[in-house]
Amino acid sequence: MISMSFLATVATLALVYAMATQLLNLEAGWGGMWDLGVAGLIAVGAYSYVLLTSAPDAMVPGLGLPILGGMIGAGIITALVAALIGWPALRLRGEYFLISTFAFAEIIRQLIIIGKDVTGGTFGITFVKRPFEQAFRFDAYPFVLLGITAVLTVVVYLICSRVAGSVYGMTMRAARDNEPLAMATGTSVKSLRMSTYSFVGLLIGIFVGPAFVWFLGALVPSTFGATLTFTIWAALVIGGLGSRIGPVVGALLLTGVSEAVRLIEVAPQQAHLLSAVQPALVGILLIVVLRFRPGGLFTEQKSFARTGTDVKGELKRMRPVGMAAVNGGEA
Amino acid sequence: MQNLFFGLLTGAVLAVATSGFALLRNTERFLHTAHGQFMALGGLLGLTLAQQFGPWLGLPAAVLITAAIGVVCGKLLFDPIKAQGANVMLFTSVGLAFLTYAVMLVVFGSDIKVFDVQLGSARQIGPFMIAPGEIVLLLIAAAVTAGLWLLLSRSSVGRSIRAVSSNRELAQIRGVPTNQISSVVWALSSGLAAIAGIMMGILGSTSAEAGWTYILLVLAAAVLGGVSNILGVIAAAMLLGVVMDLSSLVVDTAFRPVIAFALLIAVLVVRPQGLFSFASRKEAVA
Amino acid sequence: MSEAPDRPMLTLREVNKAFGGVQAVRDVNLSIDSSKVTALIGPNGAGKTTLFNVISGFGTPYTGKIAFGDVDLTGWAPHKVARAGVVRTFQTPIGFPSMTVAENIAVAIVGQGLGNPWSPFLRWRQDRKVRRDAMAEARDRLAAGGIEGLADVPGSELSPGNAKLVEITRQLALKPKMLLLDEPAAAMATDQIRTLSRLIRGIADDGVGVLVIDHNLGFVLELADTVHVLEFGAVVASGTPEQIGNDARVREIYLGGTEETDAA
Amino acid sequence: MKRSLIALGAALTMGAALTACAEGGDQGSASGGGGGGDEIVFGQMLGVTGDYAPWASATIDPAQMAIDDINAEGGVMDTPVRMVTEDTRSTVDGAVSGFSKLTTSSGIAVLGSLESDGQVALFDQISQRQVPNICPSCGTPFLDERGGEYSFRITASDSDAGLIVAQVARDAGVKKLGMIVQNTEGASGPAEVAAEAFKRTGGEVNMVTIEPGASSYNSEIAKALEGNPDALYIAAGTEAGIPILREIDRRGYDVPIFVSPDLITNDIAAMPNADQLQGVLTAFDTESPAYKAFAERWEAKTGHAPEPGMYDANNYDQYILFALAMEAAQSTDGPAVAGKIIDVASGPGTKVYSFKEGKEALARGEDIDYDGASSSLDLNEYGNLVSPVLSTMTVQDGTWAVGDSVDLDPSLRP
Repeated sequence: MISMSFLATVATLALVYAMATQLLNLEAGWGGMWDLGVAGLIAVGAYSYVLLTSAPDAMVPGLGLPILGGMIGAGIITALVAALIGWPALRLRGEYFLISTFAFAEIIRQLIIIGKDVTGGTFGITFVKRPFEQAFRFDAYPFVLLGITAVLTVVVYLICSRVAGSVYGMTMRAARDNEPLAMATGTSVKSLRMSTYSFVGLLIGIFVGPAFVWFLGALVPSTFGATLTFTIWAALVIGGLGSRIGPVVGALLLTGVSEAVRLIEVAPQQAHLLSAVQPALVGILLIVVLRFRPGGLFTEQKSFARTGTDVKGELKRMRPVGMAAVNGGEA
Repeated sequence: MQNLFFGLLTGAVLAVATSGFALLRNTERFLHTAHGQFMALGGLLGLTLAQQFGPWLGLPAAVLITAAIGVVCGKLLFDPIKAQGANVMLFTSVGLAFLTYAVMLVVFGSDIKVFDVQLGSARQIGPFMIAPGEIVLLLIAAAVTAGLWLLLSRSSVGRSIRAVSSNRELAQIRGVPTNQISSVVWALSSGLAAIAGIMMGILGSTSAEAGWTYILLVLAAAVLGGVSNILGVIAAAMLLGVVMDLSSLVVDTAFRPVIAFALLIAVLVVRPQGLFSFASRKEAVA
Repeated sequence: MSEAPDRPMLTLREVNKAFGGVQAVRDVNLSIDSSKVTALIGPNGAGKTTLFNVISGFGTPYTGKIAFGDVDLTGWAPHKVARAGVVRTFQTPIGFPSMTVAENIAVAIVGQGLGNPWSPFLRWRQDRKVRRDAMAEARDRLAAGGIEGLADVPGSELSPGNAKLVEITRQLALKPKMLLLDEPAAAMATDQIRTLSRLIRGIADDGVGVLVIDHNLGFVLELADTVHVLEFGAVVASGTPEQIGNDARVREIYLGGTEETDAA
Repeated sequence: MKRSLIALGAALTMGAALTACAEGGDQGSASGGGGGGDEIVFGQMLGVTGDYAPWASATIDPAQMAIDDINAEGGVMDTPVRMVTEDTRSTVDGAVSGFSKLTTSSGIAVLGSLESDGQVALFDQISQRQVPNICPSCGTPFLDERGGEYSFRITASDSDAGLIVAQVARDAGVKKLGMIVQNTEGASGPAEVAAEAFKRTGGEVNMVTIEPGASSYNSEIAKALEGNPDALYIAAGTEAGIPILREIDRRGYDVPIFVSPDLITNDIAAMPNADQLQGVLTAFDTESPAYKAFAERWEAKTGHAPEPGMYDANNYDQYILFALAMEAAQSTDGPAVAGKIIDVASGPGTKVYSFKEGKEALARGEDIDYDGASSSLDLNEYGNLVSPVLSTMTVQDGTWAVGDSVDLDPSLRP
C-alpha cells in the first residue's frame, strides 16, 4: 500500500518542478533563450523569500515580512538579478549564452556559500515560514501544502497560457524563429528578451522559489547545483519544448518516475543498485522520447495552430538565441 | 611561479579532454554532454583493469574499450537522430550521461577510488618543484595532443575529418565515407576522454560522481577556445588551467570558481566568438 | 531633385564598410527616390547584400551617413530603421517557420505597443482586439495578393516561390515608405516573376520607394527606373535601364560575373 | 554499450518484479510505527548517491549487522526487525521525500544514519512525527542544544571536534596554523570553530577554502603553506583529501598535518605520507568488549579495521540503542522509545556490551547502560555525548592507531 501522505509529498515536489518547467518553457521554448542557469534564479528566489520572511532574531536574521510580502519581494529581487544577468548574457549567441547563464548560476551558488553572514553559508537556513502551518496538524499539512502548490501551479499555467496567446507571446515566438527578420519587422529583440528574462525571473521569485522552500523546509546551497537545472530541462524536453501542457506533463512524469523508485524495496546492501535506477530511467526516458518523438510528448503546433497539421520535430526547428553559432550555418 | 606549473599540468589534462569534445562537436555538430561521464568511465575502467592486468596492459585496454563504447553509442543512439539536428542530439547526450552514470554506479559502485600509481617525489627543476610522474603525465598529454594534431593535419583520415567538419554534405559528395569518419571521430573523442579521465584519476581520485564536475570544465574550455578550432581549444584549456591556478595568488581561493566563471563571461562579452576563433564571425544576415 | 515632405528620399553619403580587412563597401553615394524602383546590380561578392545590411541597420559599424528624408538613420538598430519606414526583405525567405502564414503576417501588423510581458494582463481586452484585427487584416492582405489559400499553411512548409511572396506581403504589412527587396525573383518561375514585377510596380506607384537587388538582369532592366552597378563595393555606373543595358563596361563586368549566378 | 543495455533491461525487469513484491510486502507493515505487527521496521536514510556516496557502504553494512544481531536474539519484543534504506541522493529534497516515504509508506518506527543537512532540514518533521532519531555521524552545531527529545547524536559535535584541534595544536607548540577547508558544511563547521579557538590561544591562522571535485589543489596547498606555518589542518572529505595529501607528498612538504574526522579512514592511512598525519576524534574505545566483537566481525567482512572517519561503529550502535530502548519501553511507540534512549545509553545500571546482554538484563528487570562499539554512549539531556572521548590518532604501519586521550580545555570555549 502506498500511503497518501507520501503521494502528497511527491506530488508537491512534482508540481514545484512543473512550475519551474513551465517558466523555463516560457523562456526557452517560446522565447528561444536556452537558459542553463534556472537553478541560479530559483536559488535567488528561495533565499530572498526566506530572508525576507524569517524573523529578525532568527539564527540567520531576516526582515520578518508576512508570507505574501516575502513572495512579492522575492519576485522583485529575482527579476532584478535576472536583469543583471541578462544584460551581458543576452548579448551572446547560441552555446555562449548557454555557458554564460550556467556560469552565472554557479557564481550565485558560490556567493551564497561565501556570504555566510547573510545566507548561512554551507550550513544553510533551517527555519522557513510556511503558509497556514500553525492552523493544521502536522500530518495534515502535506495535503495543505499540496493544495497550495497546486493552486500556484494553476496560476502559473494560466499566466503562461495568457502570454502564449497574446501579442507579446506572438512577438516572442517570432523573435525566436527568426531573429533578424523579427528585427526587420520592427521588434527590438534585445529589449524583448531582456523583459522576458526578467519577467521569468519575477515569476520564479514569486512562485517557484517560495514553493520549493516550503517543500524543503530548509535551505542549503548544494540544492541549487547543475543537477536541478538538468532535471528541469529534462522534464521540459520530454514534455515537449514550446507546448503548453507538455512542461507540466514532463515534470510530473519525470518526478513520478524518479520517486516511484522509492517504492521498490530492496535489501539495504542493494541500495546502490537501486539508486542507479533513477538516473537510468531518466536517461532512458530522454533517449527514447527524443528518438521516437523528437519534439517531446506534446508539440508546440498542437498548442497554437488551429490547422491540425502536426509537424514533427519541434526541437529540431527550435533555434535558441542565435542558433547560428551552433549549427555553423546560416541563421 | 610554482603555480604556473600546476596550471600547466591541469591545463594539459584539460586540453586532452577538451580536444576530444571539440572534435566531436565539429564533425557531429552537437555538444556532447556525456563526454564528462566518458572521462569518468575511462578512469574507472582504467583503474579496475590496471588492478587486474597491470597498468601497461590495463590502461590502454581501458582507453580502447571506452573508444569502442563511444563508437557503439554513436552508431546506436546518435546516427538515427542525426537528421533531427543539434538540439535533439544535445539532449540525447544528456540522457546518455544519466545512463552512463547509472551503469557506472552499478558496475563500480559509488565510492571514491584511488589509482595505485605513485608519481614520485618532487625535485627542484629550474624554478619549479616537479615530480617525475608529473613530467611523464605532461609528456603523455603533449604527445597525445601533438599526435591528434598530426593526425588531423597530415593523414588522409585527418583530411577527411576536416572535410566533414567544414561541410558534411560537400564531403559526402566528394566521396568521403562520412559514416566511417563519424565512427573514427567517436572512437578518437571517447579515447581522448578516457585518457584524460585516467590522468585526472592518477592526479587525484576518480569516482562515478566525477563526470558531472569534468563536463563543466570541458565546456568552459571549449567555449573559451571557440569550439571550432582544435588548436584554439587546446590553448584555451591550458590558459584556463593556468588562470585558475594563478588566480589563487591574487584573491582568496574561495572566490576562485567565481573568478574563473566571471572571467569566462567577461571574455565572452568582449569576444563572443571565443578567444582563439579565427573564423570571422558570421553575419547575422546571410 | 525635389523631395516632397511625405515622400522622403533615402540618401547614402560616403558609406564605407569593412570586415576582416576586406573593404566590402567603399565610398558609396546614392539617392533612392520614393515612388520609383531603383535597382542595384553587380556580380556576386560586389557588396550588394552588405550595402543592404548597412542600410537596414544590420551592418553596423560602418562609416558615412545614411538619411531617410530629414531623419538621420546612421548607426540605427534594425528595428528602429524598420519603424522609421525603411523595411527590407531577406534573400532566403525562411520567415517565421513555426507560425502559419497568416500569423507570419499578423506579427508584422501588431506592432510593438503590446510587446511587453505586462500587456497580456493589464490590457488584455486591447491585446485580444489587436491580435484579432491583425489576423483579419493578415487574411485580407493575403487575399489581396491572391494567396489566401496559404493562410493556414505553416511557414516551414511553403514552396520557395510562395515563401518569397509571403515575405513581401509580410513586409508590406509594415506599411513601409521605402522597401528594400533582396533578390525577390530568385527561385521563381517565369510566370511568378511576371506577377512579382506587377506587384513591385504597384508598390512604387503607391508612393513607396523600392530598392531591388537581383541577379536576373532581364527582370531588373525591365522593372527598374534607375539602375546602379556595384563592383568591389563601389558604384561604378548609374543610369536608366537603357543606358546601363547598353554600357559596354557594365555588360562586361556583369555578364562576366553571371556565369556562376546561383539559383538560390 | 550493448552490455549496459542488457544490464539495464535486466535491471528494469528486476525493478518491475520488485515493485510487485513491494506492493505485497508493504501491506504487511502498513500499520507501521505503532508496532505490534509481524515485524518492526527500522528506517535508514543516507546519500547512497551524490556527495555522501563514499560513506554509503560503511553506513549500510554495519547497520545491517546490527539488525542481524537483533534478529539473532529473536528480534525486539520477539518481533523480527527489518531495515529499510532510503537514498537521499545527498540532497535536501531527496531527504524530504525519502522521509515522507519512510514514515508514511514504510511505517518506520525509528530513523537512523541521516547526514547533517538532511538532519537539520527534517528536525521539525522528526519531532512532529515523533520518530526517535539517532544521528551517528552529524557534527552540526545545530543539534548542540536542540536534541534530546526525538533526535540524538552519538558522535562529537563539530564544536568539540574543532576546539580539540585548536587545543592539540596549541599544546604541540604550534604558533602559525595553515588551514585547508572544504566548502561543505561537514568540513567547514569544525574548521571555523578550530580557527576561532586557535586565534583565542594567540595563534595565527591562514585559512584557504577549497571546492570538492577540483582537478588539482596544488595552488591552494601552496597558498595555505605560505609563511611556513608550524602545522597544517586539512578539513575535507576523502574526495578532496586524497588528492591534497598526494600533492603534499609529491612536493615533499614535511609539515605536521592535522586532519578532520572525515579523513580518519584506511585509504588515508595508506597514503605514503601518512606518518605526517595526526587526527583527533571520538576514537573508538578499542578495549571495549563491544568494540572488539564488532571489529572482529567487521574485519572478517571487509578485510580492514573499523574506521572512525567512516563512522561504521557508530552506525552499528545506533540500531542496538533503538532496539534496547524498545525493549526497555516494551513498546515501539515513538515517544516511549525516545524517552528510553538516554536511559539505556547512559545508565545508571548494569553495563552491557551487546543487544543480547542488554535484552537479558532488561528481562531480569535491571536498568542497563549500553557501552557501544563506538564509545560508551553516555548522553546528556540534549542527546549529545556527555564527554566524547577524544583521542589523538596517528598512523602506524598503515593503520590509524589511538594515542592519548584528550580532555577538552574549557578555557577554549567561546
